[in-house]
Amino acid sequence: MMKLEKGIPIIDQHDANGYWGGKFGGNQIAESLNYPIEELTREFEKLRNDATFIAERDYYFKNFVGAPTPFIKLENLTKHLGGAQIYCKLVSKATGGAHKAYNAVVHSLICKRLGKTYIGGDTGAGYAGKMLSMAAAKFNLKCKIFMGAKDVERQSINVFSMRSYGAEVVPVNSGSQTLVDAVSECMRWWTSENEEAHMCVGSTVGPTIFVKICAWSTAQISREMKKQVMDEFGEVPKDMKLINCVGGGSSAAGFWNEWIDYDNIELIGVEAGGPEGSSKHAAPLTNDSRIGVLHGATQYVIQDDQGEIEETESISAGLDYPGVSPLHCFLKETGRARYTSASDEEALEAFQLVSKNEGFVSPSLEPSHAFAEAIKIAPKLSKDTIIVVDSCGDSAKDSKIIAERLGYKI
Amino acid sequence: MMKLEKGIPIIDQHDANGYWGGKFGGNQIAESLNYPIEELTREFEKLRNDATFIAERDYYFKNFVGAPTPFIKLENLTKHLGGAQIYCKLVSKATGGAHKAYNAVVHSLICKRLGKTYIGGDTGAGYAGKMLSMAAAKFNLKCKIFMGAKDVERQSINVFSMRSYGAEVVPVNSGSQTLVDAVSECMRWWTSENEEAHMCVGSTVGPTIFVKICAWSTAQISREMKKQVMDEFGEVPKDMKLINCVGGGSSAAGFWNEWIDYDNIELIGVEAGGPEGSSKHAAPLTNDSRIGVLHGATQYVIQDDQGEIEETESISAGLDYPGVSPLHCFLKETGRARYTSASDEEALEAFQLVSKNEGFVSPSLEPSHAFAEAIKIAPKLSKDTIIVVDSCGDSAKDSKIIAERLGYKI
Amino acid sequence: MTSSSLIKSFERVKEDNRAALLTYTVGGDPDKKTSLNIFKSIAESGADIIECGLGHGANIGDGGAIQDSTYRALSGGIKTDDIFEIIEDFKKDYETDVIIMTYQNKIMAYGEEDFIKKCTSSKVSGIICVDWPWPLNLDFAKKCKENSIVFIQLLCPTTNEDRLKNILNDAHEVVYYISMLSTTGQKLKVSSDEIKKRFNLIKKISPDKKCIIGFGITADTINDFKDTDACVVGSALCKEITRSIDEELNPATNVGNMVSDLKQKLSS
Amino acid sequence: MTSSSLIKSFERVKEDNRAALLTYTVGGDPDKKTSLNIFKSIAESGADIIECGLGHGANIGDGGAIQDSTYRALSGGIKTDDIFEIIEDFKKDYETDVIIMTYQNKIMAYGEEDFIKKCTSSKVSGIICVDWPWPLNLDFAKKCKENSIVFIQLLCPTTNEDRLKNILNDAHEVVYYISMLSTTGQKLKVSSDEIKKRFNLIKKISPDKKCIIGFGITADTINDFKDTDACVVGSALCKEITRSIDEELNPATNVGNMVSDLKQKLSS
Ligand SMILES: Cc1ncc(COP(=O)(O)O)c(C=O)c1O
Repeated sequence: MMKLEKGIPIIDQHDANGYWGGKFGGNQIAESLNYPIEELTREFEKLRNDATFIAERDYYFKNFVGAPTPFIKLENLTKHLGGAQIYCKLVSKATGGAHKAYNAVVHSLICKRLGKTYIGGDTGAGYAGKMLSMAAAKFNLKCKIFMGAKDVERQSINVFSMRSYGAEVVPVNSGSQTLVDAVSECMRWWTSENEEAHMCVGSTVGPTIFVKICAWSTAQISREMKKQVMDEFGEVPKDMKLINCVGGGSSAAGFWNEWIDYDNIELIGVEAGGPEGSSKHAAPLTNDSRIGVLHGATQYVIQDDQGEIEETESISAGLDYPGVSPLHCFLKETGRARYTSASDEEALEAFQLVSKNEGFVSPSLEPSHAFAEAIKIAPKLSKDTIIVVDSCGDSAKDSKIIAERLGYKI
Repeated sequence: MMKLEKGIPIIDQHDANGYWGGKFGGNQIAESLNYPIEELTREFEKLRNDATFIAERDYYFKNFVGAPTPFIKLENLTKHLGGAQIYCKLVSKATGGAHKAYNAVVHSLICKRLGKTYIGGDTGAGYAGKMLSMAAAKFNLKCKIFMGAKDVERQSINVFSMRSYGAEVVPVNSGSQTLVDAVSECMRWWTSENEEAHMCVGSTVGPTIFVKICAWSTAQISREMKKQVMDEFGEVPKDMKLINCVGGGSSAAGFWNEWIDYDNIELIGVEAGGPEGSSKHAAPLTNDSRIGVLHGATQYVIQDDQGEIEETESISAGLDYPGVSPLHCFLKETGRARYTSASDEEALEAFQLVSKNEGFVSPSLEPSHAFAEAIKIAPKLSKDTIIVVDSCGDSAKDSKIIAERLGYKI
Repeated sequence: MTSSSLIKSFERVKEDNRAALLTYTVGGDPDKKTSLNIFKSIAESGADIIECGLGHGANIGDGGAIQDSTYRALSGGIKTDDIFEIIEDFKKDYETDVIIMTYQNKIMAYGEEDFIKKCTSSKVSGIICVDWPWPLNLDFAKKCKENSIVFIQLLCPTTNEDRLKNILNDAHEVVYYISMLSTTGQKLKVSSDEIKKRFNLIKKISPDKKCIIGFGITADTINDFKDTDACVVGSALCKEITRSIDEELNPATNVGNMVSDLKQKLSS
Repeated sequence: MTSSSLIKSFERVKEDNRAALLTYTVGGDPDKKTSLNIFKSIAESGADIIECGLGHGANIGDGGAIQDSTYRALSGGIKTDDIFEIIEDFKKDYETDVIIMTYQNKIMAYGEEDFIKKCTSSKVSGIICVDWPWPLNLDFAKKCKENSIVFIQLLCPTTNEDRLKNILNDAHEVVYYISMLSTTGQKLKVSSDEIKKRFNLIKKISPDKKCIIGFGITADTINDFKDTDACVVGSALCKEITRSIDEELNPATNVGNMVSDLKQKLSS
């Protein structure tokens, strides 16, 4: 069985070839990407130890992203469910409405340090692309965003934002026309343009260095939260569960980062179970799918016996991805985190319950999956148990979809 | 000429009948509203001197609304315009995306103190309604929102939010089907329901007590900013201009509140000039319209010689209101603030320029009017001049409108 | 003097040992000529006093039925002067008193002095201004008084006793009791008995003032108020005008029939 | 042994004093039968070596033309075994060497050992795996070697000299030089001279290795490379298949004609 090391950041627990547990991750890339990835790896190692860079990062996290985001108790939901105490890290209050802002800022700063003036990225729900185009505008970078044509359609509000920030949005018409194809196309673009351009991968997926940069960026979430937890409870609670949705896994990786060494804290990842009755889940960890190579890294992948990616289906564009971060594959195999899934219907119900009870918390469909799990387990737990849900996205982008599903006329 | 007093909050500078400058505001209401307004007036005077209430307010401002919102320098825009230094108070980062959250929280807290469990409010752009339904959900209040049918259509994303928070949204089909009619209908509703229900007026309009509560709530903005200005500059800048859009006027009132006694600080209010070539402006102060009574208070009103409200037209639903706060009428007559207008086209251009340059700032159409004025005057000003624009709303709600106007396919 | 005319009307009704029937319709609805015919028909059908609405688009007191009437009149281009002309024409042939019911902004826009002058010249007996509460209206009320026009103060269920006394103290000969907290045209949500209790309180404080009861009264309940001074039916009539227009019938005739029926119910 | 067959092919071409012509098309595009006919037609039109794509939907190296071919094959239900069958059938009648070009996940899904076994049994001469870079591929390359299959290492313009030397040191008899940073099917964005400079560097380090040049080569530029070891044309052929299908022409014939033309240009 794979083992986690204590006292070492999880992003650094890979081997020389970039594999976590000797198995997940790596750099299965075309030779054309070898040089830029080596360059980026070198540069990142330098920057993460550079106090000026860290100060710059923290300045933008604070003043632009709006860190720290609130940590609040959901009194009404707790009362309604009548079990564990439910807290929420309101990451959706980060500028732009999701955790993706952290990674986007870091990549944009790296891009400038690399002396490049052009940045490209993939996006599913549109948040990664929105935040990247935001940051690109701020840092004067030319920006190109790849997005599945189906996602362009269903997440049009975020597309609007990207365009207004001056980014070129490229709808990707191949395959399932969702995130998986957007990432492929983005990597193809970078294969051609890597001499002039930098690439930002929108989640903790892709070649090892991209997994590392992204998780290093979102780790800010748990740094913030650790302080907030101490302020609230005066100590690390004995019985605490951290629930996060997992698509690529960047939000969960960041939400858990500081807590991995605390064995008493349960980490629960919730994947997209898709529509009830459908078998097209975007839940590679929950369903023990086969290990394969996707987007340059080894991981659990929803695929058929031919190694072809299978189409997944989820109401939440952000979780609609057939692979999953090597970090989560590693956390699963080591037994440190537990993974489960919630269906479209459960997520929708959770969205309603949380919105109606809490008002100020209006989770997008991705974190609604995490809330669905909290709603499932909370009633059976004791009042001494603390559940913290990462509400990592704001529902505005999903208004069309949710309204349609719930029959609101809008 | 009317005179402002120093050292007294502007909201308290009215006479015994509720008139500022002996002329603007008042309680021109049906007898059926006399009792609830007296009750509310009494209760508010008690609460604003009640430390427990203030602590509660501040708790929710901080933890739910997310105060303080950032105060940032717009480096790129400043460079681009090449004159005054442009700063921005990013009030759009308040939960829900606009300043309306402050008033909504305060009214909900008051509603509870009054022992009522039902709250109703008007909304134009949908923000006042969204925030009120958010707060109502949090505080377990039944909630009803009145919104012009035209606004329901053009601000559908906010309608979605209200419904998801469990509020009943009532489309108002009378008159111009915009805010003016929504307020009328809301006041009619309250006339019937005031024994059980509390009313929140969404801006600094309506009978005096509503003007006061709203401005007292949004004053939080300038309290936050004063500290931020001192942190940034170490002193109150010699030459500072505060630019804010003005529809009803709650945002500007809050943004300026703490600065009114500083004579060297210029206060500039920007009204909606409507489409170029149209004369249906929603700009009563800019155009010196006639004084009249609207929604229970005396003010400048866009009206014809019969006293009938004239239809106004603005790309921004939130500014599309024929009246304006008595506070602003007073500030205009005393000469303390200067009022001007920006056209739809200027606002749209400002939106683009700001978004493309700054990324993290994506003003909705209302504050885009304020930015338009900043863009107009900044190039002619010296580098020692500080312009602060209140970016009091986030563009997400306007995505449909802007995309259509700019020809983005979304 | 018009003022004494209004009071005389009330006295005449009193002598008949019944309550006065007031009607409310919007002046100029659906147009000048029809509106005049409606007033004539109302008068001929036995209404004691006619309330003529000078509608305001951005009002905050009208229910749906009256809003519809107001909308029709305004979108037909009716101006304040048109309303005065209708009343003036009406008064050429009829004795029935006419009260104008309006909103403050209509008076402001016309000019207070001019408005009163015009009331006098077109023989308006009284003014109700829905959104001009006591004591803000005292100056204007005084000017009315000086011109022999009754300014009718409003009272309601939540007007506390102190305020009630003060208003009644300042009031002219006639006051108006809003029977319930609501806009016009809502279902009566308090019992007739409760209304009469408040009515009696008002009469106890000011036995000499005539008190009109309004809001929510229809053919179904009007008989409950036969022992009071006066009551108003409005929304029901406005709805009848709307129905008549929709079905291409004669509004004047239909409204007249309705008034006859109300009058009978009130007197029986 | 197949391996020696591939090397013999190169030697034969060398004796002719020309560069080898390699073609790249996707196996199974648009279906098994047509694909086999295309390979036959290519062989008969003078191609020296056939690269057969074992397409992968979520690849990150293919340009649009090859993606279209891959999509056609996959959505026609083509499986890895079908590709092997096509090659096996082809090899029954033709001597022309066949190289499989694919992505790592296809091999993983099939199983590394099984994949190599199947290559042997269906007479595949070599394997190119686009997303399995040196040194991660060394184990697999070794297994290929043990089964007399040439595992073809890839090099590119940004492979620095150290890495170049190391890769060449580990490489089998044949390597592949990606002429420019791009996906397949892009316009040649570096000059032919620059490409040949890098080619010469590779040959200087490893004079004995055959070096295939690929990416961006079309009928317009192919003649520039006549003095090299070999060059590949791919996207142009895939596009021709697409065009033929769209216009309901015979893809095998058209691709064959194109190959003849390329061969002539490369040899002239
Ligand atoms: C709000 C939100 N949550 C979660 C995700 C899933 O990404 P990840 O699993 O990397 O956090 C997305 C992706 O777009 C997202 O927008």
